[in-house]
Amino acid sequence: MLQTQELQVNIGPQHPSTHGVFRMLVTVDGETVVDLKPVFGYLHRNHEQIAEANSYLQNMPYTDRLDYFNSMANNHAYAMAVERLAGIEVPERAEYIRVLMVELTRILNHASAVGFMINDMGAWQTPLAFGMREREKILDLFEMASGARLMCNYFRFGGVVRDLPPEFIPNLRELLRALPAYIDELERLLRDNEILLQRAIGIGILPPEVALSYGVSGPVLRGSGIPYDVRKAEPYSVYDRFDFDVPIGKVGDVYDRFLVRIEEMRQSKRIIEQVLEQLPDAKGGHINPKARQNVRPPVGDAYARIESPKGELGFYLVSDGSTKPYRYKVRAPSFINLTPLADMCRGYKVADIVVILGSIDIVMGEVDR
Amino acid sequence: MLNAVPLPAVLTLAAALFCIGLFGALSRRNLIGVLMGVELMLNAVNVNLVAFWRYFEPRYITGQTFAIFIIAVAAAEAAVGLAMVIAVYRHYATVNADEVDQLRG
Amino acid sequence: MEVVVQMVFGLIALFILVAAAMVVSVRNVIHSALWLIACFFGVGALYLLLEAEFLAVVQVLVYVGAVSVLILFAIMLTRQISGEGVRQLTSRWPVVLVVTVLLFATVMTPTLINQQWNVPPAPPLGTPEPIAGPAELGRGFVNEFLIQFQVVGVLLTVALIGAIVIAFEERARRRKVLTLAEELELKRLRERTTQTETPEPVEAEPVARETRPASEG
Amino acid sequence: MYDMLTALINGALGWGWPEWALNLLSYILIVTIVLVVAPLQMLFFTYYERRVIARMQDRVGPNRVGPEGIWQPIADGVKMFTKEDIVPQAADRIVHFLAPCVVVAPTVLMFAVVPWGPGMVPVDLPTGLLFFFAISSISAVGLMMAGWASNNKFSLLGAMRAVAQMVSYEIPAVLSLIAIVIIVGSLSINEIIAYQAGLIISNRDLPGVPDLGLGWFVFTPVGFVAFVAFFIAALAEGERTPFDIPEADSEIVAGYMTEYSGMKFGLFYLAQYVLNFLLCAITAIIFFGGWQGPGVGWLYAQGITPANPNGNGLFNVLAGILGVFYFLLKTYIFFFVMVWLRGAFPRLRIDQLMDFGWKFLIPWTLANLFSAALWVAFTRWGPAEGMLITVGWSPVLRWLAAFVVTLAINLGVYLWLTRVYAASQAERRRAELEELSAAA
Amino acid sequence: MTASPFEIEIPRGRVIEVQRDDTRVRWGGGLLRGMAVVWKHWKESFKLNRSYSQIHGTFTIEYPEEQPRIPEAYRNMPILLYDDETGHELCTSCFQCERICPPQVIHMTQAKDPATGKPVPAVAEFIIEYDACMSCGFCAEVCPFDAIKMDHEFELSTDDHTRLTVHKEQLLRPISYYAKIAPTMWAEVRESALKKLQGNVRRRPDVIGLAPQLTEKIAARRAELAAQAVQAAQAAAAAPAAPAAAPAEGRKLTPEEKAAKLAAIRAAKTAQAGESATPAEAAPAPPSPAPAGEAAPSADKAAKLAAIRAANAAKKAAAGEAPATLPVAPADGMAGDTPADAPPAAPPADKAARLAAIRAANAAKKQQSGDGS
Repeated sequence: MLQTQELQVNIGPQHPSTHGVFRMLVTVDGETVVDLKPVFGYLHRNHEQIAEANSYLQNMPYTDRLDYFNSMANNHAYAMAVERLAGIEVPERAEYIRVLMVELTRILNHASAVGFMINDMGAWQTPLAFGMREREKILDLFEMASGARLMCNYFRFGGVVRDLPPEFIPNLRELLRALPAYIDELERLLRDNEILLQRAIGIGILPPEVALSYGVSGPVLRGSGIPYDVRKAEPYSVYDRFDFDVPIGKVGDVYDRFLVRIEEMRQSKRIIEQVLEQLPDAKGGHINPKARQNVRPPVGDAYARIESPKGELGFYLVSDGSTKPYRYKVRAPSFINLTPLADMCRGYKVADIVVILGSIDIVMGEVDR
Repeated sequence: MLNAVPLPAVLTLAAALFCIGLFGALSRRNLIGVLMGVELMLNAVNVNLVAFWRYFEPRYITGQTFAIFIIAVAAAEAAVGLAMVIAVYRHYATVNADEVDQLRG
Repeated sequence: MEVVVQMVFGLIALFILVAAAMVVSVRNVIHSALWLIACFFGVGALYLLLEAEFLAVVQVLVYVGAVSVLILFAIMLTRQISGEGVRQLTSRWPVVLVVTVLLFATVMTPTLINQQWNVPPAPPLGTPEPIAGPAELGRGFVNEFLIQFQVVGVLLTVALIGAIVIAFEERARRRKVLTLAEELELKRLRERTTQTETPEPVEAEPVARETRPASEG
Repeated sequence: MYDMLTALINGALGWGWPEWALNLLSYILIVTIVLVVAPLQMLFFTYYERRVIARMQDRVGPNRVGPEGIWQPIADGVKMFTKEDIVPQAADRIVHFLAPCVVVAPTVLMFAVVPWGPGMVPVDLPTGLLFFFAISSISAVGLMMAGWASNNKFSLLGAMRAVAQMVSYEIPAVLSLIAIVIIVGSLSINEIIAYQAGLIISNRDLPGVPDLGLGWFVFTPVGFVAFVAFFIAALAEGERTPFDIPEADSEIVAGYMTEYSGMKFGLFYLAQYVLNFLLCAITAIIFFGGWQGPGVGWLYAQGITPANPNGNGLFNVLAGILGVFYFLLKTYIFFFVMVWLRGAFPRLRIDQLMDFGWKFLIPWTLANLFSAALWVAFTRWGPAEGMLITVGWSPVLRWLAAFVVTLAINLGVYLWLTRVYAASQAERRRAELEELSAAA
Repeated sequence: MTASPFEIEIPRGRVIEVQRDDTRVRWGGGLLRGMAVVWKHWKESFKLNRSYSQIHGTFTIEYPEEQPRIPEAYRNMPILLYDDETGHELCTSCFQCERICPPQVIHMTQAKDPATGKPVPAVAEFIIEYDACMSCGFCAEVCPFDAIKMDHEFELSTDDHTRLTVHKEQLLRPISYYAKIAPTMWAEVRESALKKLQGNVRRRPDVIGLAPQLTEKIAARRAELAAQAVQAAQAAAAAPAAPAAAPAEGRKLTPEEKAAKLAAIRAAKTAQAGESATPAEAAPAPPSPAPAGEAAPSADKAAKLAAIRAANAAKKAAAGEAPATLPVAPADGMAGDTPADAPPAAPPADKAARLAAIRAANAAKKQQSGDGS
């Protein structure tokens, strides 16, 4: 507070609130952040290089490991990229199931992202526990369908692994019945909380121009007031058949991002309800994935992007005609959303860094790849 | 206490404390060290006051009252003194008294 | 009982003096401050021995709880902590030492000559039961020592304000790190002024760099 | 307590010991009890907190070690003891070693003035409350030592935060207690408890109220405001959640405890929980009557007291049991509230904490101090003190007038302060913007 | 900020701005509301939360006492299946799983016919490195024979890292196990899997492709059947009209039964041949009190006993002229089919039993040849 000397503080790589092994080299003047240097790469797993040595199908489980909260969304983007490359048609029911899964992923990701952000603010796990509870139930559904909770590996080129089990839809309907009450409760716990307002309002402002120039996407971009959503801008899959709104923030601070996430959970719920209405019956639904184990796309390249819960997730594939991708590139939303961190943190207090980081909602698995 | 320890013993202690404080205040280079010496001196004064109160006028609160006043003054002195030290430090980037040798900076 | 009291007094006196000596002699300023706290404690114990209970508590509250913390804070804020290898005493310290020892001797000589240490003086007249509870002190403050009390109050207030004023860094000199939003706002304001006033060339360098103070510590 | 022990040893057991032996024995006994009780409370509190907060988060909490996990704190303690004690190489070893001791010692010392039941106070100091806070401020020095000696930036930052916070929140804490002290007219904790006999209304404020031990200060507007302010300040003193900035694990790892391990860390932990217990206890004592409760006063009146040396010792025991029960019940409820807050809220930032303390809590408690003076004036003062309005009023009317006036003042000040506080924050933002435009 | 210059057309749906109302003066009501929510949770936490529509209640599963509900599709680690009845593994070592496995943790070698050296559709060794397995389930998906499936067992923790390299013996589970953990998923593939298995079994010589932990049992069963066959042969010798000894069960012939039958027929033949020379010596084989193997309380023990007795009888018959050269005679042309050449080393007990049976047959043969010369 009083001192004017600059002090370098290392936050991370082993730190409780860096969401993995992430390091921030913070230069502080008293408690004010003067400069911040993000250092990452501690979780680098050579993902893209490994993918180029694997066959197309073999990469599917590796995409689970990118953003391990949203494996379904990662699968979707990758499957879309390969389908685009190889020209594979996806049956309608499979498309609906994919949308269903990705929207469920969005709910679970936002629930726990809000929880993690409040945790970074110093709440002792309660909002996180509440977020996790809903997440657990959705993960139970995922497990029912795909066999695994986190590393779902559910999508295949031209379909999904297997059809939804019979008990899936009734359980999902029950979950949807409880979801509004749950979101309302989360909002009641946090939205008007004076402490949260103090910590969130006016913190980590990312003005829309800057957000655009950094290429930020997802709730962070929408929090800054730009209604850009890949689902609307370039409707993929069957997203053009659903009604849903795009929530945007006003200021672009932590509070806006928080509110946008909560509102997006509601919109996702709306989409899921529409999916359940429109879901075609199983006849001629998904195709047998066994037929696709040796995809051999023609020479060419393809880019597929989806609105993952964290932002625009894209896969760029180049095929040389063999069974392995010649080039495989991930446009990871966490990574790109992380780039304006230094600018966002400058001028705020040390304690705000973790909150801003939490509000960006990163997963190091995706950042470092 | 009264029967066991003679008043001069307490006063001797106070005097010794005062002299040590004086030495510190005069000989330390560090401004904060100087302030600490002054604090010691003030404490020595307080010991004197309380001793006199106890040995001579235990029925009147005067001695204690003045001790409390001195404590208050000491607190004020510490606050202002340390604020000055910080101001000096900000200006000269040192807290050593003999390095603060410019009248204007 | 008397022997016990004498022993306790001796221990406390020794403790106070050793601690005080350490305060003025150790090199590390933090250690010096910690010794000062020990010395304050010793004085508090002495007050208890002198049956000035309230004062002892106040001593702990003010000196240990506030003043020493203030000193520690100041030391840490000024960042001259360890002091190893740095001269801690001025060059004239032998002179000072002689002067203080002489002073002490001057004070002590008459006492040493006059006082008969073995014979404790008769207790003063009246009951030795002291009265100095908080209630009596409070009454004293609002009756006979009212003016002094007010003066001390004013002094404390003035000291408080003074400390703030002295330690306060003017806004202009304080380093302000602009946040992203503020930077943009500033840029927008600048553009507006340049548009309205003169077509003077817009400085294109980043704003954050510009606001840094020129002097480097 | 000592009179009871004396009566027990010389009266009931008929040993007829000399006074000094009695004193020695009873002091040793009581010190032993305090030294045993303090860590036990800490052990219980860790378990209690974990179970309660787990329930709040839809979990179960530790329930494996022993029935319902009751031995979990013991297991934790064993773990602490057996862990390696690591001292960083660059640390100041002596200070690093002394710091936990300096932190723990005052918390145990503070037990000296806490009354557990009627007549069950280790030392009934006339300056008990002041003693409590004077001692509690010592631990700030310990924190500073810990933070500095660790030679770690996080530690130093945490220690400075901790000390800044403790020093600033001591002021509202003491100010809110002074309101009560004004009403009671004594710093002695026993006096404060004794004042709270009655039923909703203290029977000192309104003589004739039946004594059910329910005349707690919290039922008066002054007491309520003081309670809220004190509890908030106590949260900050005890580093509990909305104010647990010094050890904000998501920001500065563990604050001043970062470089401590093994039993030294355990000592910090101990100090913190014992301090929490004491803060809850002092809240219960000052605002909720401590051991006061239905039946205790009557039972104690039958027992051996300084006023009634021929009473029946059995009643002392009964009153003691009931009093301790009430006292601990209240204390645990307050700890529950602390855990509840921890379960519900994020933490503030250090500058916001300071803002809140200095710009909201201190003015509020100052206004409350004024209300307390009015309360005394209305209920107790007569024309002799210059209080001419209430001449001829019945005690009930005086009490009612005091209640209404203080309520109006406190409520008004609260609403006004929220407005002013919000406005000041908006003002600051505006000033910053203005500054920007000036710079442009 | 300012009015956004970013006009983006949104088909079907609106752009909604979130409600911030951050200018309101607050008095602490939000804090109290938050506390009320937490209180509700605390109060409700003494109930359990087990359904999808509940948002309150404890949802902890107290694990060792309470097992988690595992859906059928759950996949943890791969296992291999074998048929309960015959012990035949479904795996044909087609290498599909090894090829698809993304972390490359599946290793296998194909079994070879020991006689001809030609590969047979069975797996000799199958190793999965569980420690590196990513549980993606591709192996189970691609397996054309439904031989590899994903297990539900998740308590795999061990302090011995080497135990996570899992061999065929530990990987094999009976089909009934899988049918129990995933009934509908098994029901879907049951028909084709079993049909394919039948087809493969036909191409597998003898015990190749049998679950190793079952070879012991199966060998014992074979020995028993062989002994039965010897008895039946003797019976047939007594009453030549009797047809070749058929197994008591009327069900389809399993390979070991086939082998046993073969052995029985051979034994009968040799017995017949021997009988023509010395009928009186072959006859005194003690009539076993146990009717057929399956009635005996301890089947294989009885079988062993029977085999030994048969051997003794044959030896006794041969005792006269032929020198008692008991070591196994070199296999004749048909030996590849006889149990004597079962490639995997069987544990000593049933080896002895098998040996005894073979010796019985050999002795009978030798005697016959000796008599013939």
